[in-house]
Amino acid sequence: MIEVVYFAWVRERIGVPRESVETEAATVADLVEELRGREKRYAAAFADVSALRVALDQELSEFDAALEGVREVAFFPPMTGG
Amino acid sequence: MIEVVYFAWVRERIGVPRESVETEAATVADLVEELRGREKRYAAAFADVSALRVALDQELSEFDAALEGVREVAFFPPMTGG
Amino acid sequence: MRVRVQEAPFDAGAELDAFTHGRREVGAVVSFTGIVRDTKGGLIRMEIEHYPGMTEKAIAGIAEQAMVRWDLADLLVIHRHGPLPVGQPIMMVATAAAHRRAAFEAADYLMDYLKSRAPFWKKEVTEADEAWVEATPEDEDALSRWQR
Amino acid sequence: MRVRVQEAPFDAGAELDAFTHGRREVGAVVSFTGIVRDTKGGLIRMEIEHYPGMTEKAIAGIAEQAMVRWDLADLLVIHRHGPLPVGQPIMMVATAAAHRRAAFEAADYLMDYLKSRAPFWKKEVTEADEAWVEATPEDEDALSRWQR
Repeated sequence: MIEVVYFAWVRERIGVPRESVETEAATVADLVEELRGREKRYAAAFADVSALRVALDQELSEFDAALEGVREVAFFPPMTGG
Repeated sequence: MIEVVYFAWVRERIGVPRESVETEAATVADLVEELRGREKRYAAAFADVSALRVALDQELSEFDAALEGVREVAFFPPMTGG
Repeated sequence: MRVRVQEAPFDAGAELDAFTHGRREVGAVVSFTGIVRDTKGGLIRMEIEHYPGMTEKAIAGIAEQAMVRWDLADLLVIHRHGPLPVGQPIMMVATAAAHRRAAFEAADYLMDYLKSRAPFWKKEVTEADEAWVEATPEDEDALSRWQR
Repeated sequence: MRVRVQEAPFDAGAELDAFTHGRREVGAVVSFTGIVRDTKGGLIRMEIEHYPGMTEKAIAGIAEQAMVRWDLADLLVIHRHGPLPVGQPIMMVATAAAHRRAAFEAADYLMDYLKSRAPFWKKEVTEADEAWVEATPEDEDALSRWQR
């Protein structure tokens, strides 16, 4: 079980801000692949991962990072603070 | 007749903030030479002109600039504003 | 080092005064204030979403990097989230140092990193529509200035 | 463009608020505040001499150059003269622009030129002595950054 959280237009496309996901995915990329296969709204949100950023337990990470030991995965577009 | 004004340590060495000077000097450098010859305090203030700046009618200028038409000459060390 | 993430408005002038007051060894204070701007006309408000928890950690990390890199007496970061009307401050940074170069560079650095590495997302709400502000290649390029 | 040369103290925070308030097309405000710093310990006060008449003209000239060079909505320069106690603001600049890069660069430029091209001279008065602050080669070098 992993907590998956979404922000900005990723959240809007998926329709929920967070959810618990039952998964055996080894990497972030594997998890994205799994979610894409679930429903259209996930396929829409993850259509172009180069437009997305990922954080693992609240630290910026990469799509090829391992998920072992990770409790929270966040997907969002590039930040626009400041 | 030209107004000559002094600031900071130039003013302190010469002992007055401004004075009217009767001169036929053609350039700033000529005027400096003339003042140097007057009294020790001028020689002390103008000992090293590379440590000085000059303004003609309140515009930064150079020591080889002509004095024709100039009403006010100012001598001072490099500025330290800000 | 003072970092605040808040929904409430703040007064940039009062923050600057509080940050500056009573320092004997500081010769230079630089502040940056980011303000909700009506870029195209018709903006009703900006909405800022953030990632509670990560936001604070990310800002603290960026601030610590600035403290290590420049000789700063102190720094301040305030960033708002939630709905923001046009003309209101979104965020501010301030840096205090003995010399102006450190204060300027550190404030500039903080802004570049807060813009692209702190988890905030801006949405512009006009009468006609709502649109997420997109990051620009310039935002990312700005970071490369600091990667020497 | 607002330029003031004055002996009276000013409140940097109140000035920043007044400068920032009510702008719809400004996304970025940068301020610099220069403060009397006790560099070696024992400073009683700073005394700032200036060249009345030339000072105002020189600052206006520098400010106009900044307005020409960057896309600024507005800028502010306040510079004090006379005796100044430790910890008090000597001067401030502020710049307002649509984008942060213009606001940062213009403020940085204004400071570099005010430092070396506006006719002010600082004297440090300690219990032991009085000494004119000397310009450094770095001050002059800073200007070359802008001479492209």
